[in-house]
Amino acid sequence: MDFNFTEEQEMLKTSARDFLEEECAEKLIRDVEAGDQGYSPDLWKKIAELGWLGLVFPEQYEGAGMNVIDLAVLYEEFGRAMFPGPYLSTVILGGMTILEAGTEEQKSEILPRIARGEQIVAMALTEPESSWGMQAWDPEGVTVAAVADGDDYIIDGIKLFVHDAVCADTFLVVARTKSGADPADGITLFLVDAKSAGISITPLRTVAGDMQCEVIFDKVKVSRQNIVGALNGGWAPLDKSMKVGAVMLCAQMLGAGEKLLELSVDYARTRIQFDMPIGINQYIQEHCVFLLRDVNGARWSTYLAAWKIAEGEPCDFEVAVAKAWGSDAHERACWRAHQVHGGVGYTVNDGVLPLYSRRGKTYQLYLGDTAYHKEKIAKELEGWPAPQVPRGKPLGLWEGIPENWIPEWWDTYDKG
Amino acid sequence: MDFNFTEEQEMLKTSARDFLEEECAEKLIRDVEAGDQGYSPDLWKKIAELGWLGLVFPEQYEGAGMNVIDLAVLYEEFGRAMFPGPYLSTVILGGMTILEAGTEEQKSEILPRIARGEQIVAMALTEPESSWGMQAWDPEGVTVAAVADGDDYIIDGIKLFVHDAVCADTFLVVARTKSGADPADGITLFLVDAKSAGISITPLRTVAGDMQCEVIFDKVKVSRQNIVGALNGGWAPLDKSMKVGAVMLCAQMLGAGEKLLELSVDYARTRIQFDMPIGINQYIQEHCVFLLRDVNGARWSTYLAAWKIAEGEPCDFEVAVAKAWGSDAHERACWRAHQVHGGVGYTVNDGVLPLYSRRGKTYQLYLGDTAYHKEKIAKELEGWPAPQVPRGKPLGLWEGIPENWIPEWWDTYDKG
Amino acid sequence: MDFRFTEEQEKLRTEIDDFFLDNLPSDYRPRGQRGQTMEQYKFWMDLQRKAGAKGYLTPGWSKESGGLGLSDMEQGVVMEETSYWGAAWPGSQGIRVCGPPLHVFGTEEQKSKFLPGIAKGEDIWYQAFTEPDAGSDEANVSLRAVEDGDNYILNGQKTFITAPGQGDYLYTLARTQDVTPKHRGISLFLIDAHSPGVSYSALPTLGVFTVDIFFDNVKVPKDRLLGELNRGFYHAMVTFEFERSTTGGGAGARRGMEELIDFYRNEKPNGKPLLENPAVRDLLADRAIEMELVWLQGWFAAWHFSQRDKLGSPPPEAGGLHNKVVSADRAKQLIDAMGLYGQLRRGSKYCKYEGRAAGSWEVSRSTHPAGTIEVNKIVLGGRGLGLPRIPAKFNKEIRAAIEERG
Amino acid sequence: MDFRFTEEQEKLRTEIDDFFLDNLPSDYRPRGQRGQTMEQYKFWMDLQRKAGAKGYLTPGWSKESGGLGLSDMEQGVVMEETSYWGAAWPGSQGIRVCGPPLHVFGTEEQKSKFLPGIAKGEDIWYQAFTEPDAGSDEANVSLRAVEDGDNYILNGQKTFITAPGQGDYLYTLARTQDVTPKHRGISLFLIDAHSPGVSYSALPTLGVFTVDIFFDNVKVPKDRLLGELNRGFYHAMVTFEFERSTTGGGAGARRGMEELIDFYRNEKPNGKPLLENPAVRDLLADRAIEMELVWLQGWFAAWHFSQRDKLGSPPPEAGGLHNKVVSADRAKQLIDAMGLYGQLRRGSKYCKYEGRAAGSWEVSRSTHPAGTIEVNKIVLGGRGLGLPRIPAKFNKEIRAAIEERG
Repeated sequence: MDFNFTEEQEMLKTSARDFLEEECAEKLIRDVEAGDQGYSPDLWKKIAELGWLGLVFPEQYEGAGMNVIDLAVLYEEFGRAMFPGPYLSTVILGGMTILEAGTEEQKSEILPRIARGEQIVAMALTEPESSWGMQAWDPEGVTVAAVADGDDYIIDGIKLFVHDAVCADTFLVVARTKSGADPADGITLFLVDAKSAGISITPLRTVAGDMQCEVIFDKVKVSRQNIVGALNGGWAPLDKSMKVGAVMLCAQMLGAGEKLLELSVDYARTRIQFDMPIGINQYIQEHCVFLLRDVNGARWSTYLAAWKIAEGEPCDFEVAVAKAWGSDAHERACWRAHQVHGGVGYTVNDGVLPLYSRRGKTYQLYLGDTAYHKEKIAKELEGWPAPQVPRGKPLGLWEGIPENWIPEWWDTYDKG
Repeated sequence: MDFNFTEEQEMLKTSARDFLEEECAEKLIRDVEAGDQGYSPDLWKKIAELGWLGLVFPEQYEGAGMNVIDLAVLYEEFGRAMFPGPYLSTVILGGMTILEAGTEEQKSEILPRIARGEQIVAMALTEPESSWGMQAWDPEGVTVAAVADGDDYIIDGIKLFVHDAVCADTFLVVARTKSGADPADGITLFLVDAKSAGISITPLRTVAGDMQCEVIFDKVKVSRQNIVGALNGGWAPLDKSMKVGAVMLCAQMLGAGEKLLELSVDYARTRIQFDMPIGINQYIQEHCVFLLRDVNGARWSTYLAAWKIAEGEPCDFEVAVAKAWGSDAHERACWRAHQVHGGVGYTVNDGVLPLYSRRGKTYQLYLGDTAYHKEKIAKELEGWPAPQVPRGKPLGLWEGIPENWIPEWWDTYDKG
Repeated sequence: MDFRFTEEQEKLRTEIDDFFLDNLPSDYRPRGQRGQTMEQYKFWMDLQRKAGAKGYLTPGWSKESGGLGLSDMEQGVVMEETSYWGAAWPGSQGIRVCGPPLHVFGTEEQKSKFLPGIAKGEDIWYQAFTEPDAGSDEANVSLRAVEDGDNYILNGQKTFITAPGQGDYLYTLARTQDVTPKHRGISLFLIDAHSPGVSYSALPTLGVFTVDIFFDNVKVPKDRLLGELNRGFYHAMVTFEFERSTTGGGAGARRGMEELIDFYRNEKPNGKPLLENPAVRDLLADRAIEMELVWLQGWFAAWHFSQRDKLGSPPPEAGGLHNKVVSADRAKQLIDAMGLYGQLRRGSKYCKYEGRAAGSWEVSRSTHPAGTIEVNKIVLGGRGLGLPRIPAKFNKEIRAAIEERG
Repeated sequence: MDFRFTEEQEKLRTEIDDFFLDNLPSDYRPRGQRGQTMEQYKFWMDLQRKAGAKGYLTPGWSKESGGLGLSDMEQGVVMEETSYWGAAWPGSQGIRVCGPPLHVFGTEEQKSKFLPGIAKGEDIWYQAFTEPDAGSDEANVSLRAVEDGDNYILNGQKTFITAPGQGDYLYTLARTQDVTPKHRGISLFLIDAHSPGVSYSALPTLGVFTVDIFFDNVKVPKDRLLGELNRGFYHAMVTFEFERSTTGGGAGARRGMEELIDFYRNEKPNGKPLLENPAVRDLLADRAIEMELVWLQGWFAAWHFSQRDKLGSPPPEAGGLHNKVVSADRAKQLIDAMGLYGQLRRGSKYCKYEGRAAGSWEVSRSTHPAGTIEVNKIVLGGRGLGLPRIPAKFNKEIRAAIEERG
């Protein structure tokens, strides 16, 4: 057991914080929100130069060869800085899926372009029916079909809540190519050029102010060569990337939560009302104390999940725990920070609090909310073995013993 | 609208409080709990003399002819004093059901005996399967059959969680005499002499320390004359009494809650720690404030439900609201009172707090817990009509208006 | 005990209900000053004038003041129906907040000048109390009013002032004396909103639309002082009493319930009405319970107030606090039960239930209007339950000790 | 970062696990000192001695003291497995609470006299700190120790003293000097439980079994003073540090989860396993999350402690507080999901899951052991987060002002 970050991780953290404080200030975030691209091309170029876009790609694809724990360190800073942009879409759901399942050709063509900041990918999974809830992130929810047509496939249907669709060069479309008893069997991933005929994109207005879209695929033709992974076998690699994505959302919430805690404690200590710092009130202290709890709980559950992924160990339980806790904890953390700040966080334009709060809603919902991941946890628990039975002879000591208040040894004890 | 209690009600309240403070002190409650009858015959006789056992019966049956609101006033005091005994079983579930549906002969024989304290009735409804949850208090849960056998019926099966079975002279057994699409159709109520052959009773050990039992009916013979109400039509009158019972449990929780609030505020003001009354702590104040909320919410929802019953108006919604809120609020109130009292409420034998807390669990579960009554509320809401549509011409003013932060009038306002 | 309304009250209820049924368009949606269009605003101003002409805005005020002279309980009925229909009166603050103390403390001249404009729905008032350093600490007013001949000259700032429409008058607390305790040097002024030197800037919040108001040598005639000089804080307390009591909450919640149930009934993902979803049923039941309790406690308060000569001041009541505390939970339940759709704002493609899930969630972030949850709890624990608190006289000393300690 | 245990640690874990697998009966149920029968008590005393003989009770203590001389992290492994098996050591307080400060402050004589008895599982200690007026306010000790030749004479009372078995020694705070601030006049004593003048009475609580202890001219030799005279309160703080840190919580919760899942899997009302019930799944998921977090934070704390020379004191941590706060919710979920069966006590006919739903619900009424929730919050806000608090020196004055006001 070792809870230390490596020196490299510490360096990444520090340099990311410094860079983002400078380059990703509140104004930029608000400008991106007000704009229609969902990201800042300028900032995107800068982080490409820093090597962040290729952070987890192997060096042969112009990456830095770092792992998912390192990525989580970066994401913590993304969360703190509310970094806007298609990183999760492009690098994780796009790039890491291609890295996992793509052909050598796909990898060597696309990954370096992603790393250089020259290609943006958006993953299109969720659909109108599935967006209501539990099936959004499960293969059951995928009904948009891709039908073979010679060397091509024709994709037809609507994908909803597609992040970063407007700025994407390429869609990674999750489509159904076969139906059967196992819903995961029959899902195929297609790389679709965003400029293909038949694609139309409508941004949705979300409370987070991020860039989620409706993408209509109207008989869009895509070459068989653009399949990522096996025909009908797309779910497994996608699921793997989505798990990484979920953990990165946790890291993002962790970073945001840390900042909210700092802001709240600072405000509690310095804001004067009734001639006293408001932090003198236990009602205010309580918010800070529980903020601490919510943030602390998020930290190691996030890094444990990241570590499990990095080690290639089974991680379903850990990812679900991290995202289930992280999402709820972040919701509470935002609320508590608002309560500490009273009217200050109540304004729309002034201060970062409402921004954190609104962004938080996307982090919570994206790739599965608390209810979704709690059900995943319950599924894991179903598989737990029965408790171990000791090997000693049965003694009959614990059968039908009534629940008395006073232990029997008391009767024989010398009570003076 | 009038929230006043009548003069009679105020008198009943005062005299009940005085009487119970004297006659139903902590020692008696603990003695009853330690005993094996579940009540105090002496106290039972005294309240018969006070006329409380016939309170809601008409004068012709030696009753006082008072109504359900008056009964709630008495029950509030029962709750405050933690009055133990088979009142709900005997007078409400037994007596009021007979009053509602019994023959004139049954009424004139039994009701005066109840009023005089000479007959104790226990209602046997819940069964092993239904006791798990939602069907406990619904006709679906009734499977114990009564089969016709000449002029008799033979009842065979197990009833569980039968309150006050050990001291009962008579059981009001809820049995199935017909199966069909409507589970309520086919339920018949039987008055069964507790000394009938084939009945065996085993008290269960509950956290409340009250007297709930398993009652096995092993081919128990009961005369057709002992049916209360119509054959197959027993559910309706029973349901009516159970609603009264549920509201009385609410009143009981209200009275207990009022006492818990008093105890807590008093303790917060007088207990000194760190040279200060502990009530100086906002953490302690908060408990008191929410106790106030829980008790206040219980008051008028209880009396509204009682009033609806007394007026003979539809009351399903109001009863469910009162019991759903009341049960949860009481659970919270007990917990908060414990928190205020710290270690004091933690002891088993000393002080009334653990007693209130444990008794509370029965009040919460009996005749439907919060989840049960919330589902009843949801059922009622399903039946709500669509919102009224105004008669004015459509103006198209509210269609697709985006959610902007700044109203348009602001543009034309003279901002100085 | 009687939970029935009188026949007259029921008749009045029908009358008010008919007023709204006749005057609201069939496609009416009862919500939202936020993001109001000009057309919506004008609609409400028109309807407000119509209601004012009938005395429905201020049913409890005397006929001379533009009201109907109704009793407390009947006022409650009018308020209840008005809330049911979610009438977004731009003049709401004049009606509910400024009017009552004007009745109590105003001169005859002030009353005849100001009350009819409020009652008729012509004038819009802002209650301008909050300042950057006088939020919860309402007595820490530093907007300064200095005597100057027949006028007071005001300098300073107000903030977070709810602006439900184009304001005509400001109901304002200003400091007229430097004194300890601070609340003994504050006075109330009735100020023309467009007096020279008054200026505004937008301060939109997650909830209602609010503004900053700046006072730069604003001249206010002495006859615009309300009540006694330096007694303004105490007068204003009367305002708070009114602001915090209502019979409308339950009815407003009822209309919201009806609409929500209707939405859940008709929205059928995968062919199954959302109304069958257990999380939805749970949410609805919770809201129904709270609606019922708000309704009961609102009427209990109104009834108690109507009997104030006999019953005195009302017992402490924490229902409002409870609802504030659970509002975040309810908003979360609502948005959670909508899956990914929950995050969509009104006006977005695919937005469900008019984006109210996202809207109410966002508003629930902050529960400070009419006092934060924390201040509510402090007031209830202290004034309500008589629990001890640290006398304010120690504050300065304690603060010094804390600062010394670092 | 590495969440893996070393091979040696895994070997140690297996060794401990085997100890329990071999020595526990197959019908073992890992719970409950409450209502313990004599047979159960004797079983635990025997097993405690067996574990003590192997050094498993105090793995971190030196071999001379009866331990294994293991590192902090390895101690954590032993504690984890011990907790997994829910070992109800009657000597737990000696092991966890009294032993550590004895190591730090004891004389060589004291150490060699007392430590082996604890380590071998022979002696049972009570930590006797709490008094009727010294609960949260731990410094308000009034058990009085007066010097008398070679002895101290003790008079007074302790209360709520957890008694997991037949006590041999008392680890006690007593007042040796009247002084302000109060915590500067308190000393620690190691007292024979059966000294003349010591008497006990039962004080069973909703949670553990506790006792009152009365001191009537109890003579305690001077060599039974632990550490410095009048420094006992500060020495005891070390005890609190130990008492409040653990790696066992997660593992104990894990065994509980396994048993609970097993129960839900096998109980099938109406033919459907309870494990499919949504409320049950919700409860299990909540508990699983908390179990995982407790496990992680327990190990983080152990790791941080093991690196204390490099890392200094640990960052503030509110996980324990969180678990206290939610314990009432979890207990409520558990009892609620059992319908009417939830209320049945252990030993009752029809009782399910050994009555643990009722048992844990009852215990959850009160969360005061190791400090109430309120005190936890105060400590975390103040010492943890550095938020301001009212300096204690004002308390008396404030109290006087409150009392004057009435």
